[in-house]
Order: sequence, then C-alpha cells, then structure tokens
Amino acid sequence: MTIDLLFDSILALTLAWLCWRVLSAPDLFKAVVLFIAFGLLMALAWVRLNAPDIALAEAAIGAGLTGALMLDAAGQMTGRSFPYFRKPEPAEQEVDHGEP
Amino acid sequence: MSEFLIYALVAAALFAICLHGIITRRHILRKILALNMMGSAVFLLLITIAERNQVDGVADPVPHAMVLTGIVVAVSATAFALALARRYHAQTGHTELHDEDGST
Amino acid sequence: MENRDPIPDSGPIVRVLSIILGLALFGILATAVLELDVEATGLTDTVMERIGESGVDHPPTAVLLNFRAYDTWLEVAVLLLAAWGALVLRQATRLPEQPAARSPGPVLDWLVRMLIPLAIVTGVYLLWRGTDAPGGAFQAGGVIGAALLLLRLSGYRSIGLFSAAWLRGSLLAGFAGFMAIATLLFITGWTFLEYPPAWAGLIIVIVELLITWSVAVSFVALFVAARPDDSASGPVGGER
Amino acid sequence: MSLAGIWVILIPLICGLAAFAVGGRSARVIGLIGAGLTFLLSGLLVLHVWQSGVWIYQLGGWDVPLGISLRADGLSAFLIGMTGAVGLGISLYAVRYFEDEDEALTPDPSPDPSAPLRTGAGRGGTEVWLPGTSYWPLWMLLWASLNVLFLSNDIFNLYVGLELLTLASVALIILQREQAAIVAGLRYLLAAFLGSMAYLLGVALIYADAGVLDLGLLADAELTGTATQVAGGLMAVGLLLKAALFPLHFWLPAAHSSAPAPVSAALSALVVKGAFYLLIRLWFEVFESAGTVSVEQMIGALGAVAIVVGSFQAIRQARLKLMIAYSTVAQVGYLFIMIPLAGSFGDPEASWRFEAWTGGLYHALSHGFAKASMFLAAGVLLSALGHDRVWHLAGSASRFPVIYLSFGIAGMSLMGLPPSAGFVGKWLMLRSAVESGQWWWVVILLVGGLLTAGYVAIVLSQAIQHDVEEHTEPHPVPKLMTVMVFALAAMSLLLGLRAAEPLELLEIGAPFQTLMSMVED
Repeated sequence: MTIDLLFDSILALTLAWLCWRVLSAPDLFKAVVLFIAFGLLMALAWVRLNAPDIALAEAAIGAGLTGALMLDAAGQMTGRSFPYFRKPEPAEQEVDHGEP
Repeated sequence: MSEFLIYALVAAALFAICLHGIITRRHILRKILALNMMGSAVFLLLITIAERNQVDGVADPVPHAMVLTGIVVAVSATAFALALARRYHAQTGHTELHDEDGST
Repeated sequence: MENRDPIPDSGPIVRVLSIILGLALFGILATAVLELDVEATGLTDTVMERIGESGVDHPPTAVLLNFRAYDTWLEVAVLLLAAWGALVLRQATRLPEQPAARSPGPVLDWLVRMLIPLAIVTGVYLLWRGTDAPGGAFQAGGVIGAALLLLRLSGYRSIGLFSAAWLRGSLLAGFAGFMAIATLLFITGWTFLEYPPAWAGLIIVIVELLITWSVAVSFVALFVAARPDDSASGPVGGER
Repeated sequence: MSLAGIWVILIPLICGLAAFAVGGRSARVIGLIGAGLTFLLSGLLVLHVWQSGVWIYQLGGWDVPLGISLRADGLSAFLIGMTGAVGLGISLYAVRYFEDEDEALTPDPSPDPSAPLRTGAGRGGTEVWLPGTSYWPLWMLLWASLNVLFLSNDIFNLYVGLELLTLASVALIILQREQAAIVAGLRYLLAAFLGSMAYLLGVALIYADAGVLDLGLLADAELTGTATQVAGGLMAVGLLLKAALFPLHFWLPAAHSSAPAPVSAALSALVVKGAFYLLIRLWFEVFESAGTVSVEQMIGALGAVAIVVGSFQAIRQARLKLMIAYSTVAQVGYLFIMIPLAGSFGDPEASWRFEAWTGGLYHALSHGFAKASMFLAAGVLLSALGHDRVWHLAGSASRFPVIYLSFGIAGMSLMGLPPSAGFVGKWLMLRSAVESGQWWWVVILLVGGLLTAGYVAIVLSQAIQHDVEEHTEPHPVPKLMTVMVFALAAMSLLLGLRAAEPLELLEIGAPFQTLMSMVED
C-alpha cells in the first residue's frame, strides 16, 4: 500500500519535473525527446490508474505519433535533423573541428 | 493522501505549468508542446476521476471514452498546427508568431 | 549549440506575472480538487447496467461506439478536417510522390521488412481485441498508421496507395461509412445512431474497421503533408 | 418535421463530404444544393420549435445520463435560423466570388472536367489549385458544426463541436495560403486550442462533482460546490477567448480580415456567436446559482472596454477589412453587456433580466446579418478595385451605389438606429439598464453607438467624395454578389421592423421562466 503510494508520488513528481524540463530545456530537440518521455510516463501513470487501453492510445498517438511530428518539425525549424538519422555533413564537421 | 489526490494535484500542477509555458515561451513549437501537455494534464484528471468512480474494480468508462476522444482531437489540432507552423517557417524563417507591427 | 531556441522568451515582467498567474491557478485548481468527494460512482453503474444491450463487452468501447457514438463520429470528422486542412496548405488533393527510390540500406531494409508485418498484425489484433478487452480502433489506427509511415519514409514506393482517389476514399471512409450506416438506419425508422440490437455487434466491428483505416491514413497524410516540400528532403529528415 | 433537427446536421455533412469526394467544379453545385437544403431545414426546425415547443432527441435511443441528447429551444432555433439565412446569403455570394477567383487562377480557358484530380501532381510548378474546390466542403462542415453546437445538450459533446468549428474555421482562413492568413490562422488555432483546454478542464471538474454531462441534468442539479465554481470560471475564460472578448481578442482582427470575404463574413457573423451562445447557455442555465454580481459586472466592464477600444481601433484602421474586423471586437463587447444586465444584480425576480437577455441575443442576430453584409461588401470592393484602403475609396460610391447603400444600412444596424434590428436589441438592453438602475451601462451603450457612427461615417464620406481619381477601370463584379450584400443588409433592417415573432421565439424554453409572464406587453 505505502509502496504503491510512494511509487505514485515519485511518478507524479517526475511528470511535473519532465513537464518543466520540456518547457525550459535550451535544446529544442532535447525538449521534444523529453516530451516523448513525458507521454510514455503519462501512459504508465494511466496503467497505474486502471486504464490500460487509454494508456495504449496515449503511448501510440500522444507520445509516438505526436512525438514523431514534433521531431520532424523541430528538424525543419532548427535547420537540423534528428541526430540519429543525420548523415554526416562535411561542412558542419569542419566547423566542429575548428572549435577546439 | 490517496492515489486520487496525488494524481489530481499533479494534473492541476501540470496545467498551471503549461499555462506559464504558453504565455512565456515564444517559440511556436514550445507553445504547441505546452498545449499538448496541458491536454495530457486534463486527461490525467479525467482518468483519475474514472478510477475514483470505480465500482467493483471496473473504472468509470465514460471519462475513458472522453480521454480517447480527446487524444484524437488533440493530435489532430496539433498536427494541423504543426503543418501551419512549418509552412510559416518555410515562408518567413520565423520560429515565433510575428505580426507586421512586431507584436507576438 | 545551434539547436537552442534562437529567440529569447518573454521579458521579466511577463515572466513574473505569468508565474503569479500559474501559482494562483494551481491554488484554485488544488482547492477545487481537494473539495471533491473522494468516493463517487459517476456513470459506472449506469453503463454497466445497459452494457448487455450495446453489442460489445468492453465498457469503454461500448461508450465510444454505442452510448456516445455521436462524440466518436464527430471526432473522426475533426481528424478528417485536420488532414484536409493540411492538404489545403499544400494545395494538393493527393500526397506528393515518393522521392525517387533510394536504397534504404540493409539494416533499415531488414527493420522495415520485420516491423511492418508485425505492426499490421498488432494493429489488427488490437482492433479485434477491442470488443472485449483493452484496445480499439484508435489504438489500432495509430499502430497501422505508424507502419504505413515507416514504409513511406524508408523509401519504398507505396503501391499507389496515395493517389488522389485512394487518399480521399481512405480519409473519408471512417466518417462517411459511419454516417452512411447511421443515416440508412435513420431513414428506415430507427433513432439516429441507434443500432438494431441483433446487429449492434456487427455494425460496431464494421465501423471500427473503417475508423481504423481512416485514422491510419489520416496520420500518414498529416505527417507527410506537414512537410513544406517533401521532395526536397530525403527519407527521415534528410539533409537540409 | 420533428426530425429537422437531425437533418439540419446531416445534410450539410453529407453535401460537404460529397463535395469533398467529387471535387472539381461539381463541388460548387453540391455545395449550393447543400446550402439551399440546409436553409430550408433550418426554417423547418424553427417552425417546429415555434409550433410544438422545445424539441428533445435522445441519440441512439439511450436515455440521458448514458447517452447524448439534442435539444432545440427558442434560443437554439433562433440562432440556427440566423445561421441558415446568413449562410444561404454567403453561399450564393461565394458561388460567384470563387468562380471569379478560380477563373483568374486557371490558365486553360477550356478546363478539363477531370483536371482538379490532377491539380496536386506537383510537377514543375504547373499545378493549378482552385480555392473554390476546397471552399465548399469546408464551408459545409463549418455550417454543420455550428448546427451541432447549437443543438447539442451535452457539455463534452459541445467540446468536440467547438473543436470541429475551430478546425473548419482555420482551414477556411488559410484557403488562399497567403502568408498573413497563415500566421493569423496559426495564432487563432493556438488561442482556440488553449480555450478548448480550459473548457475541457471545466468539463472534467463538473463531471467529477456532478457525475453527469447533460446540460438539462446539470441545470436541475443546481450545483454550488467549489469544483463547479472553478469549472464555471475555466469554461467561461476558455469561451471568452474563443468569443474574443477584450483583452482576449488579440487573435481576431488578423484572422477575420485575412480570410477570403465569404469566410470573413462567416467567421464574424456566425463563428464568434458559437462560443458566445455556449457561454450564455452555461452561464444562465448551469452556473446560475454560482455567478456573483462582481464577476458579472467585471465581464460587463470588459465588454465596455471592448466597445471603446475596438471602435477606436476600427476608426484608426487604414484597411477596410481590418476596420470591419475591429468593429467585430467592439460588437462582441455589446453582447457581453448582457451578462451584468441579465445577471443577479438587484432583484433576482425582476423582469428586466429577461429583457436584457433577449436584447443581447437580438443584438447578436442583427450583428450577424449586418457584419456578414459588411464583409461581403468589402470583398466586392477588394475584388473590383484590387485594394481595400479606406483612404483610396474616394469617389467609388458612384460606381458601387448599392454596395455603399448596403454598407450604410448595415452600419445603421450596428449603431442601433431605428428602425434596424440593432435598435431593437439595444433598446431592450437600454430599457433593462434603466429599469435595473445600472445607469453606467446606458452611458456605454450610447457612447458605443456614437463611436460606431464614427467609422461607418469615415467609409461613407470617403466614398461619396467628388475628387475621383480614375486610376484604373474597376474589375467587373458579378451582380449576384452585389445582390447578396444588399439582401443581408436589408435583412438587418427588416428584422427591426418585424421583431415580434423572433422575440417570441426566444421565449420558448428560455431560462427565467418565472419572469416571462411579466414581460408580455
């Protein structure tokens, strides 16, 4: 019982913290990734609240699909694509090497 | 402190944080992210209510149906907003809402 | 990092005012929540009493597709409108051609070959399960939509799936099919959105199938149409 | 006939989908048929409510706490009737408007009937996109969603209806993809999204408190708990944002002025009324017992500021469409003066509460017709002259006498001069203000009329000036468009001359049942 409540409290606090981080993380990509994490944790909370089917929808649509849309949009608006999919761009790498 | 109160209070907190985000963040994507999380906060409250309303282990299905409807409506509005934002960005290069008079 | 927001946020005055507003709102909401009864039953009993007449056994599905079918029907219209709006923005009645086929590479190719059948099976399973257990049209539509999207993004030519006629038909299927069934029954003397008890289960399955397909295609359309110029970018993001 | 309430939702949806499925030029024909049928059905519904009173329908045959019910009382019928008439006028205008636009965009003089199917081919920039093709399905869906909103009796279903209305509106705003329209549409979408979220949170709290979603059951429950009060506040703020009451109007002028003329007309005349209607419904039926005098006076004060600021902004605008859009900001302010007048100030049993309520709604009606006419008039001038700069309209009255006559008549209704419909609304509100001793609203109502006269006069005095600068021959304007501008303006006048029936319609199933017998005079 108390373990359950403790778990719920930690989950709740993590949700609030993630929400804040999504809004304040300086890197937009990081914010979107945190948003996806927020959606997945939210789905976890809904499983805890006896709503597994809604949790499924949130994970698939709320976190997954919205997240993918956001990543794609963030890619366009920052002029860069999501790092995992990015092909090496010679010009940019030169700049990176020039820094140190 | 019960499960109901924990989640209901965090839903309230999320809603307030997201409102703050919408007001102060100027990047369109941040605003859309905040609106989306605001939706999640409302859905969390609804699911908490469903759990509170349970009878013999069956949660209230009406808020569940409302949330499912709400998720689809929210993703529709989000996707459309993103499409507009991207078009706007492609046309102007701006990432925040600009008027001719410069207000946001 | 150039990924940082290029624009500063609102000034300190707005920020402080907004924090005050946020705290006040939290206070008000918390008070309201704390005042709520901790014990209540809402509509649980009402739904459970009549669920036998709905044609399905899973309570949320019964509410979504029978008791409150009107909401669901209009919700599909919202999705249709969003997809249609995104197409208006592209000034297109169809999605752009797939960028010239590139070799997706062995890993991605393998992944796609594995994932897509898996996703489609999962989607169908979710849909089928939805009548008596967690799952349903929207979850299934989401998963199948993701599979279609992956298929498209990984550079496969998508079997003419997104020609103008197909696209319109697919986007419309859920809403128009639902409406056609309801309207036909309505004309023949039933209450609007009432299903004859003997057919309720069948009608719900048909409607769910149609909605699943529309949801899947709408998601693909929304994703693809959102990109200002798809042909200029390669698969998944691409170089800019 | 008792099923007109269902058909009034179904027909525009069916026609909208058919227009969407068929596409091309036939979309216009289908759209027009849809507009005509919906107009007739709206009329039937009004007649039905008029003859047999409040209409209630249980969707799917499920009783209320379980299912969703539709309900048409006098207020719903009144607004559906207005939507039907204004909608028909806008549709007839749009036939020629988009025909013109589309022709300008079509390079090939003999269009291939199957061409629209190929418009999206997107190869080498030769694509031809006809805004008119998309206009009809979206406009039909918008119309249907207004009827959904006016008929629904379930607070969650109303949320879905609001979203439907918002998405249809935004899709119509961006129809021509101009940059200004896209920013305006995006800002509108985000503002409306925020409003919806506040509304939905209110729905959640009400459901948590009352356990039902049906408006009728909620009204009977006479809720007074903290959760309901907070929910009322959230829903009110959300809807005020959607109805664009000062200072939440920031999204309106750009959104309403950058859309194509028939869309601007629909947005200002009808869509704003959707959120306003819902607010009135909730305020006077569900939250009756939760409202307080100070909150009501505050909303009224915002309305007053909206009247003054909106009117001054309208006077300052150099572009006609923006001027008309700011005028909407001001006129929305009038609508909300109704809240303190019909609220719980002084004697809750007094008959002036009902008078103010009717007056406010009559004002909404007159504004619907007048504003639609004004925006359509601006559309005519814009497509004829190629611009809508107020200071360059000099001398154009001789070329567009009917347009300016209509503009003047519509302006009269906005000012509230007799014998227009605006006068009836304003008169009822003035009477209520005097009878209840809230004289400060009298001042506002009168000052607002003068300010309205200001911007209407600017346009008309420019138009009748003598020094005609003959720059270019104006582009010819189809007669039907001019006729519709005039017809809508004339309606705003006729409804002032014959107000008895519409006012009686409003009484059917209205709140304040106990007060009504006293008003009969």
